[in-house]
Amino acid sequence: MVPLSWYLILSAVLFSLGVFGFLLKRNIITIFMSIELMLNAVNLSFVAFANYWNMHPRVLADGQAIVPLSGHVFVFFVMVVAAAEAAVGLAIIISVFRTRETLNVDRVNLLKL
Amino acid sequence: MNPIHTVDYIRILPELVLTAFGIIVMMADPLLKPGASRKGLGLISLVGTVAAIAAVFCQIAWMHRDATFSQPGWFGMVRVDSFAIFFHLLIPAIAGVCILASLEYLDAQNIQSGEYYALILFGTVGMVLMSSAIELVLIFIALEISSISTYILACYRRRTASSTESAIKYFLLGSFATAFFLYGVALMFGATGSTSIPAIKAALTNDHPGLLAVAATALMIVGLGFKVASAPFHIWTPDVYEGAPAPIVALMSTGPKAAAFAVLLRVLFATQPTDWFWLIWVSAALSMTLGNFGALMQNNVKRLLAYSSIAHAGYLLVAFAAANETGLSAAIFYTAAYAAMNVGAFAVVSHVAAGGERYVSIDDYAGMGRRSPLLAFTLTIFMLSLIGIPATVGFLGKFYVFRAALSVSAHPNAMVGLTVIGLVNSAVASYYYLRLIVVMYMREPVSTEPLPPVSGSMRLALVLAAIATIYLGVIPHRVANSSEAGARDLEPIVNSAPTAVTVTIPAPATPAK
Amino acid sequence: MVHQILFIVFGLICVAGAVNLLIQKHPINSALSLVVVMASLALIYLLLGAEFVAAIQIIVYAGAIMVLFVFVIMLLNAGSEEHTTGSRMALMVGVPGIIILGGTVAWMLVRGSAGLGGVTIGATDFGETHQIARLLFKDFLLPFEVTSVLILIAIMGAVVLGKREG
Amino acid sequence: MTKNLNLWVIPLLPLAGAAINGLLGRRFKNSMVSAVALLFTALSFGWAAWAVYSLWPGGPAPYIETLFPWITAGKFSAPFGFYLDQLSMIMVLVVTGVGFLIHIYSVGYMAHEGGYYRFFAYLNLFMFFMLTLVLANNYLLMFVGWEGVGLASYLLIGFFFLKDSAANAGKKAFIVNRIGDFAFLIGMFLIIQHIGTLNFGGETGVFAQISHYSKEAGWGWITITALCLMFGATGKSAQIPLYVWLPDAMEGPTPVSALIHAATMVTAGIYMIARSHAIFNLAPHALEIVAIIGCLTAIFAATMGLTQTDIKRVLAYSTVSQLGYMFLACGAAAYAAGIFHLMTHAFFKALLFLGAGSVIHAVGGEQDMRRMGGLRNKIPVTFWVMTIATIAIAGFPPFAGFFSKDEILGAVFHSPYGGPVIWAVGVITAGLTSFYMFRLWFMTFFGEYKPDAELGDSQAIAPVHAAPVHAADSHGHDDGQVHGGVHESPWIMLAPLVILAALSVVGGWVGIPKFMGGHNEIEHFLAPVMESGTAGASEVAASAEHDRPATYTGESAAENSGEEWLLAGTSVLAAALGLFFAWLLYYKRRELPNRITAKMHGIYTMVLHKYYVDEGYGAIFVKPLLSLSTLVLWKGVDQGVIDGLVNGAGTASSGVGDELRRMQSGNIRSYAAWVAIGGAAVVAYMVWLGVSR
Amino acid sequence: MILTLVTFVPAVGALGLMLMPRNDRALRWAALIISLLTFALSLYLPLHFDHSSAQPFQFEQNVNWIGQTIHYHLGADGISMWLVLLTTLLVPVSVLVSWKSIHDRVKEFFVLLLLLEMAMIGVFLALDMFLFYVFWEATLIPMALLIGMYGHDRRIYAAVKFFLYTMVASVFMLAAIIWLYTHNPAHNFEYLAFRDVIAHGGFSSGALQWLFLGFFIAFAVKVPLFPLHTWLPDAHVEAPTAGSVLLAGVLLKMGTYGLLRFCVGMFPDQSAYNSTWINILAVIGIIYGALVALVQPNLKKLIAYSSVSHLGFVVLGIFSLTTIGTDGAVYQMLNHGISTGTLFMVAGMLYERKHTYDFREYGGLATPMPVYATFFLLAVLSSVGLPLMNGFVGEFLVLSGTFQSTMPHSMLFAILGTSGVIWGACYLLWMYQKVFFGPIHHAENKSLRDIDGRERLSLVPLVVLALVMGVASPYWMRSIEPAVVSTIPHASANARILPVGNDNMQHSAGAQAVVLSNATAENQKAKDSAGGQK
Repeated sequence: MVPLSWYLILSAVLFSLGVFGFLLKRNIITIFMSIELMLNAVNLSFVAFANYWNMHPRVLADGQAIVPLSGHVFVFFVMVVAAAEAAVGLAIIISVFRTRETLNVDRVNLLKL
Repeated sequence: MNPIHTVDYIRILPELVLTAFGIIVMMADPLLKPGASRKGLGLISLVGTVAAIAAVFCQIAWMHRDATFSQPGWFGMVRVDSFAIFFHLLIPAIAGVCILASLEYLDAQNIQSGEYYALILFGTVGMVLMSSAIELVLIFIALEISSISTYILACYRRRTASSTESAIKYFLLGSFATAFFLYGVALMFGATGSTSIPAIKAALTNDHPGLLAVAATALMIVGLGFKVASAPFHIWTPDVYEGAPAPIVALMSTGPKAAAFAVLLRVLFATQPTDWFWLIWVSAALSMTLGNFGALMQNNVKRLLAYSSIAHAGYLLVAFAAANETGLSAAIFYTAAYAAMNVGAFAVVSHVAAGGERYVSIDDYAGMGRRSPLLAFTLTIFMLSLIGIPATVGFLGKFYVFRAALSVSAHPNAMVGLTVIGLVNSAVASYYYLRLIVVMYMREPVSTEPLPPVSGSMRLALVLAAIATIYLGVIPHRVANSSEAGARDLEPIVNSAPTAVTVTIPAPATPAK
Repeated sequence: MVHQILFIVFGLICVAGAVNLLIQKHPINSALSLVVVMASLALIYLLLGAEFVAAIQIIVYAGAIMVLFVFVIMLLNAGSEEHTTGSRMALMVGVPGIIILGGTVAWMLVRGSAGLGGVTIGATDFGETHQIARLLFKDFLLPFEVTSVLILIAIMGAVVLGKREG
Repeated sequence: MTKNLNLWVIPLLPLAGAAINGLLGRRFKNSMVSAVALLFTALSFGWAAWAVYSLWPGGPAPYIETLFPWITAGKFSAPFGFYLDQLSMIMVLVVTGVGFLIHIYSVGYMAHEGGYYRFFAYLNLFMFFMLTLVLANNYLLMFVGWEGVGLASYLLIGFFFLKDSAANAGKKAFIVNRIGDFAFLIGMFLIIQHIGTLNFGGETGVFAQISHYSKEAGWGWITITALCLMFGATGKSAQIPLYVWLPDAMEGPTPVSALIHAATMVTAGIYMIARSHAIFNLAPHALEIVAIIGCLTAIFAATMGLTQTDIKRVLAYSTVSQLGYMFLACGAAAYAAGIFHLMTHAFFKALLFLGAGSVIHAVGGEQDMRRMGGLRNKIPVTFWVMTIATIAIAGFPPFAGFFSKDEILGAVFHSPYGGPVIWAVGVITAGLTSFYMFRLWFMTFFGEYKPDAELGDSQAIAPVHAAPVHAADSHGHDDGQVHGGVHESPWIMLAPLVILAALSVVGGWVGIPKFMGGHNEIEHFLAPVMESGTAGASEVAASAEHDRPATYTGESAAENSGEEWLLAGTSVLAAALGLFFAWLLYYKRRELPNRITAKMHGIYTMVLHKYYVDEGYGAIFVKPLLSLSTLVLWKGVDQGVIDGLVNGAGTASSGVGDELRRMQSGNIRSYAAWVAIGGAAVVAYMVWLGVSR
Repeated sequence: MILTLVTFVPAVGALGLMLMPRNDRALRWAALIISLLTFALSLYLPLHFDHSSAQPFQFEQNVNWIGQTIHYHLGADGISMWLVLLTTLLVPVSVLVSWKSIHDRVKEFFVLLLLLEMAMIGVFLALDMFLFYVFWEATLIPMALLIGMYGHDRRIYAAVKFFLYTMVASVFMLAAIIWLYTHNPAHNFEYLAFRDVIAHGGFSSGALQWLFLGFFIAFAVKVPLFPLHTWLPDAHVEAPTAGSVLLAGVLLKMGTYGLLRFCVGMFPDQSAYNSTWINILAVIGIIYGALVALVQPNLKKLIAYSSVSHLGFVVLGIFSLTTIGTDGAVYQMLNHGISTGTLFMVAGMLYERKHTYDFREYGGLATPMPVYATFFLLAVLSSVGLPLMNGFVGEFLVLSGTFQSTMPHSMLFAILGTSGVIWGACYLLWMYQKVFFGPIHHAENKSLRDIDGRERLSLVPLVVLALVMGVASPYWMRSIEPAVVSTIPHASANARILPVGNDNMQHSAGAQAVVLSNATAENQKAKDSAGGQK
């Protein structure tokens, strides 16, 4: 059995690495990947928390019991969204490539000031 | 047995209507031969928005009929209270005006695709849903719907580099922020074990909120702050607004913003205002200052308006900081106020910009008073309203905001300070808005080429926006009242509202059942 | 015990993959290392007893999304990224930002004052598909339906943006 | 009380004349204009005479008439009210009478000027204001006339406005007067504050109430008030330090100089002091100062008169000096004497000016006496009237000037505020007066006529602003008609001269003092006025160290007539001396003056340049003020500091804006960096907050 | 109701003009007729003003506007009534003045003019602070546009400067107003309610001080009070004639009106507390403005600075906090409106002929244009404050009021202020001489045409009024004084004057009775009490 905080810290680390990726990578696609990485990190904490709440069920003030599984459901929806974003995002990336002939994010800076 | 009742469908009626029309438009598009103008589809989608508004009225009627209507529906997913209703009315209206403004714009840019309108409608669905959703899952999805559709729309002039660039910037940074928001949601789920706002509210108000909750709130503020373009998360705004098609800017600077503010309200007031008071305070001050000063030297009208939208987000946050019922109603009213004037302004911009958005610098507005009195006059109205000259909605909006700010019991000095900052800012801001008026009326035109004639649809859009600006500025009772009602309805969720900023743990939430 | 070893192994693989994603110059390598991350995450999900999530993690993410990425990378045959110094900000401001951010969160979690304590969690019998299905198609019906709009938008968007001029 | 005299008609008639001429005059023929002007002046003279007659004798003077309120605010109220007592009787008769004569004279004199109607409109306007001044029943209304005459003189001095010198002189006159009025206003404020009203007469009037106060030993508010009023008077009556405007005022047409700057307006100050004697009597210090200023001005101006060669300027300085006499009289609390001299002076000085005008007219606009000479048989009438006037002003009995001047000197000698020293100065002045007057007389009428004499130092003579030598240039005579040599003026001009000459002879006889066997009617006539307000004062005075009543009256000196004879004799002697020297230098041995001037060149030039007073004022006040305003205030403070700050703020903020825009590097990664740091800040703050709880 | 009519007839007219075709002649006539109609309507006020009523305000109209809190509340007392009349008089005059001088974008011009009139009238009549602020800000735009669209070379700079100056300042007033509202138990913006709140609200003096300053700064800029005046010369020099006339004639009065009605009226104690430095500023303004005016090479700039000087008198009078001084101040507002308005009009006529304000271009004009010279002279005299002209009454009352005031150093201020009569004479006569006297240097000036019938028509009413107001001030005072007394409750206590019976009381009791409607009563009382002491 593993302490919850391990999972959380792992997710935090992954998240930070994702942010790093966003900041440091030059290739738009890679940047997009690091966003996906961040989402995955989030998913990890969702699942971990879901598991935790499953072990420590509690009742809210208004008498409702909490639903630990909604964490899993959330992950599901995150994946759906991620898929959609991927489709659109890549499409956008393609049209950027068409107009710019480059995928280097540092070269995509017409709009400034 | 069917656990879903009719009333549940009424609760999402506008969304249904919009989706239906969206699908109709989408289906109809291939039937038209390529290269033909899509005005017809535009009109259909316009009808769609009108129908949506009608649906909202039907909801209102229902609400008056039975009190349970404004209880959570769909197993605690949505809550159609007067707060939601307000945005239900506002957002389709915005969409309608934007569509009106787009009709001639698309032809000018010769973009022939019906999906444009479909996307606007679907995006509207997302925004409308955001305002009524009370479950973070649904909020997240609705948010993504509105965001993704706007990403695509921003990219719509995809032959031009600027448009695609703005799209990619918007998309990458948007998803970046979304990730933050999600992380916040995750931590919040960890802290409370639930993703339903009332539940979270209940959990947080009962037992002492732990660190996780606070951190979660922080991260959600980051995500939503990005969506409403409040400092320091505003930085994407000017670039994106500059590149995106003008009518879409009109939409995305008002619609998603309004929706995001709605979410922010719901989320923030699920937590302890004391936690984030100073956060919002600083953010408000920063937004106003950065926005206004950034705009001072702008020569590109779209960028200028972008900065101004940052500043206005700041004014709105002042009302948030007030964090009491007057504050809420002020904020709600301000979203409408800002929408009215800003949509109008961008409508004018999108007409003047003409094919390929060539004319977007201030100098292109020189002598507008002679070249096209109507445009000049309406734009003047919008500018005055943005300055906050009395008898325009802009003034009333600011007035309500600062009234709320000065009426809070706690942090009186901080709020007075914020008010002064805001007022001084609005004085500074008057300079660059005035610049536009000055150029239009006091300079001689540089380009003798006459402006394209203002089409009927554009006229309608302008007149509607102008009328809204003036009407709300002179006789705002109805809107003000409904915004107050909205604030009051938010109260059960925000039960700590009246005694807003007090460190004492407020009374337990009245169960929203 | 086994749990911990497995967690540590897969956790390390995750981190390694993520780091590799950063240090790889060619996007295709980054993509593959991301696949690695996802796969090992799926395994960690299993450790947490979330079979369904683990499954769709493999299917949707590693299967669908990453394929899409790779496909686009091939389509645009993006070469290895050249090193440009476009933004000093990213280093001067961003990196400290990340350190503060990650640091704070991590410190907070370690300090365990999240009200959750150092509880240990692991595989349970919950998170099976039918429970999720009940939840998904009853309580979360509306979001589920709404995602259809989302997908629709995504498809339309891809079509609109992807199709050639004309 | 008695029947209503409708005093308001007296000033209003000239106003009507002014209005008619001013509005319609341009369409009138000159004859019509003069008819209107003369008619209304005559009418007002008639009405005044009737009013005086109907109060005469021993009528219930003072007669008060209140029309309607003019200014009312809070507890203060000032009505349009008129006041007729013996004092104002004299004044009103002098003003209307002399004024009428001068109107007649002007008809001839101005006949060929442009703006004929304008001239008469202004002249009537002046009459209106002057009459308001003398008839007013409160200081405020008096101030109306006071400022009004200033305006009229401004307009009339600047009548030939195409000349810069004329315009400047007019402006100078008005502004200098304003400086006096400034003090006058302060005085009024003081009166309002302490007494609450500005009305003269009536049981609640100033004089009635002031009589409740007792004489001030020190520098109380009454003294201050008196000094303020006095300073106002120095402006109007051209006393030190504000006399500078009067000589320049000679830029105006000669009749104007006669009417305004000799006979009437300039005496307003004297009138005002006499009118306020109740206040002055309570302020010994003020009286002393008045006396000192008076005698200083008298001698000072007289010396300046010695060297002037412009005929009108000589008269101007003599006017200043004579006004000094009147001031002196007031200072000696011998108001009656002052008024007496005022009257006689009005006669002979008006005569002198008109005569000078006639001379100038005769020699075709020339004003420099060195270009005249030998005119006595060319223009005999003018010569004779001038002679009479000269004798009168020089103060030879039995001409008018003698009696009034003698009255003053006697009073000064006895007065606690005068004394032998000041008396002596007065006598010397008398000598000087007679000298420079006869100098004028000789230079003008004797010797041979030399119309184009070489004026060596005309430049040097030329005063700062107005250049009298060029004064004639645009003076309409030359343009008007071609002069066939020197010629006597038409009778319409001579008639007034003759009348005034007669008055200058007999005018003094109303004031023959006791010791000469007369009984000083004028003093008796004015006694009720002068005694009126001073009841309290005199008894205090009686109890004070000296037993003389505050107000000097001939009676007090009646007993020791020997002393009186002595005093009178001395002044006559002084006059005689003056005559002798004038005869010596300007008739007998004409080369002497140049030698003398060569000898004492320094003093001469200084006197010639009027002690450089104008230059001094210019250097001390005017220039520094202008440069201060331009450089420091306008360019410095206004444009430099204030606008600098304002615009600076503008540029600064726009600079800030520019810097802020640098954040928009346009690079996605740096944007993300901003978001990250912002997020980090937010999270850190919140966690810190959570921990600190 | 009548007030609403007076206020909004111009606005309706403006709408009408907007819809009219671009026929300049018709537009001019329409504007003239509308403004005259407004004037006729406004004449109703003095004719039906009830001098005996104890009500502070008359012709009131008070209805809810926005909810219960914000009312549409109009009302007139002696002060605002006359200021409104001044406005309604000056507008038709300025329409006449711009008859020929405006030939481009005529429609916009007159629309703006009428809108401006609406706003100005509203400012004087509003009794609800919110409404007041609305009108207050509403004056900005038309004026700025008038300057910027129809002005001269540096018009844009001037317009923007004018706008920003006022905008920045009035923002503080808004803050103060809102703050007061939030602390007003009645939860409305009623002026009188605010007065009560401040009187009995038990606010800390610190808070009151800030509020006072908030209002003060807004009004001080508008007045303009030294050192906030630098927008004025620019605005005046660049503005078209009509603009200058209204700017000097009415807009500046909005500032002094605000000082009187709101600063002094609502914060009596703070006003007394701050009177010293405010009076110092006022005196500086008087002298400074005059001195700077003295050296201006530009006709309009000179007049502009003279306004600074004249308005200094008004402020001095108001902050003497005495009845007399404030009466004088109010009267001086009207005077300045008329005399300076006239000056700007004549200046504009000159500009129409020669298109410059530079003195060097003029001189000796009295010969070619005598009638014009006469009008100009009258305007100058009325602004010099020559007795029997309106200017004198105002200045005299202001100064004597200040002289008697119990405010610290007031006597000194009065004396310094009185020196203004000298300066006034200096720069105005200097100006007159520069334009009209001396030889004609420029040949073309010989043939300048004298003013025509229209121009005379526009000048005559003002000049006549200047004379009448100089002679018959009580007619105005009888309605002004009660208003002043009710605005400054303990004004009479601030005066150091010894009360005595003026003998004209006995002589023309009839006239007096009419004159002092309710002031007489208190005078009488004061007198009796004083008599008792004697």
